[in-house]
Amino acid sequence: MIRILYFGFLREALGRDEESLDWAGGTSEDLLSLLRARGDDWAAALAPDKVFRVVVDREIKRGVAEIADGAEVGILPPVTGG
Amino acid sequence: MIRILYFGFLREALGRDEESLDWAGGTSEDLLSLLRARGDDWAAALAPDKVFRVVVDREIKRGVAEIADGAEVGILPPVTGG
Amino acid sequence: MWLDITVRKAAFVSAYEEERLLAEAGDAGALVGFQGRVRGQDGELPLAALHLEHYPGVTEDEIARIAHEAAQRWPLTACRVIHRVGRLAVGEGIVLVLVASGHRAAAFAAAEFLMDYLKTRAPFWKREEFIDGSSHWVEAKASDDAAAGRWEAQA
Amino acid sequence: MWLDITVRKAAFVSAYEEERLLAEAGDAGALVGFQGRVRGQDGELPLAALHLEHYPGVTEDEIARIAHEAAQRWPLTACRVIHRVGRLAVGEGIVLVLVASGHRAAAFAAAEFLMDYLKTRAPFWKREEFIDGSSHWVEAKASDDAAAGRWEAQA
Repeated sequence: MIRILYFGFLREALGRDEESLDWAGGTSEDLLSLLRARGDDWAAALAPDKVFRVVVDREIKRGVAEIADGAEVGILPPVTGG
Repeated sequence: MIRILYFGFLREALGRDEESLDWAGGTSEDLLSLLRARGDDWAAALAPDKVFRVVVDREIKRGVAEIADGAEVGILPPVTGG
Repeated sequence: MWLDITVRKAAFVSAYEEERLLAEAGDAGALVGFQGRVRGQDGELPLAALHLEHYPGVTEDEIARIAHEAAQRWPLTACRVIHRVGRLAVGEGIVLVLVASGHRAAAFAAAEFLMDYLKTRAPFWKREEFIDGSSHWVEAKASDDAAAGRWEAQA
Repeated sequence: MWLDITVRKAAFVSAYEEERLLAEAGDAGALVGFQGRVRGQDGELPLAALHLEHYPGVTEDEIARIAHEAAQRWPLTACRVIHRVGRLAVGEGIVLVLVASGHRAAAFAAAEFLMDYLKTRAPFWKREEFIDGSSHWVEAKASDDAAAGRWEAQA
């Protein structure tokens, strides 16, 4: 089981702040593919140019990251500053 | 008659803040030559690299400036900021 | 380097932060401060407020990482960053950056470096609320990416 | 652009000046402030104080000329300069520059431009008083001339 957090416009586009998900292990790309396969809305909201970074256990990852069972995964849309 | 004001190290090197001087007309270079001719101390203190700018009637001059009778002339050593 | 980073809803009082910083800044000759405020006429429609959100914990860590990077590039003695989140009405302060250093060039460069990063890389998301009641999420600006890119080119 | 320039002996209170400036700055999104302070260990001997003098009237006019030049280069909405003279002990503020603009890059550039000029071209002369009681007039620094020269190369 992993916990996924959504930020910015993703919260509205996906209709949720967070969710829990059964997880057999894999990478951040595996997770994004799995989520995009939920339907056109998900594929559009999580298109590659809409995902800036993935955060695993509070650490911002550059590129593809391993996600262990039990992890907290934040999905960050492009940041827009203050 | 013109009034001459000295600033920074010039006040100490020349032993005065200001003075009045009879003036028949001429340029800032004429005035500096006249002052330098007062002696070695004056020539050293007012050497070309020790005079940053001449101010005539409160206007900073770049290069040689005309000095009319009755003018206030400030002689500025190189500035050293705040 | 003394460093303090806060992300919060509450407003900041720059005079208070400046006093705290100067008490920690040692023999610093230069203090540079930046304050960002919500503008009413930044875009096409008159703005009523900004809504900012962040990733609690992660955002503070990112800002600290950036501040330590600044301290490696320039000899800083103290640095204070406050970034606000939540609903911020037009005219309110959004961000305060204070940097103390021995010399002015280092203090200016570090403050601008921090601001470029805060505007382009730190995990903040911004929704604009207009005076007609409508609102939308701001999209990332290419010009801000270019500003932050300057620093990478120099690294 | 709202502009206010003061050369005086009295200390400045940056919070007060900031409030005044913001009241005049309109819809400015960016405020950059610089404060210079007397350093105790800037040179080889520990310093007790600086003694600054200026050319009353002429110095203020020069600073105003420079501020108007900054306003031609960058879209500024307000600018405040206070430069102190007289005996300034270690730790005391020497100069305060506040610049408000719509965007941060303009505010940073203008504040740095003003400081480079104040340090290199404005009619101020500085005598250093050391803790052993000795004192001497500071000579012009080449590095400050180079800093101000940057701006002329861009003009």
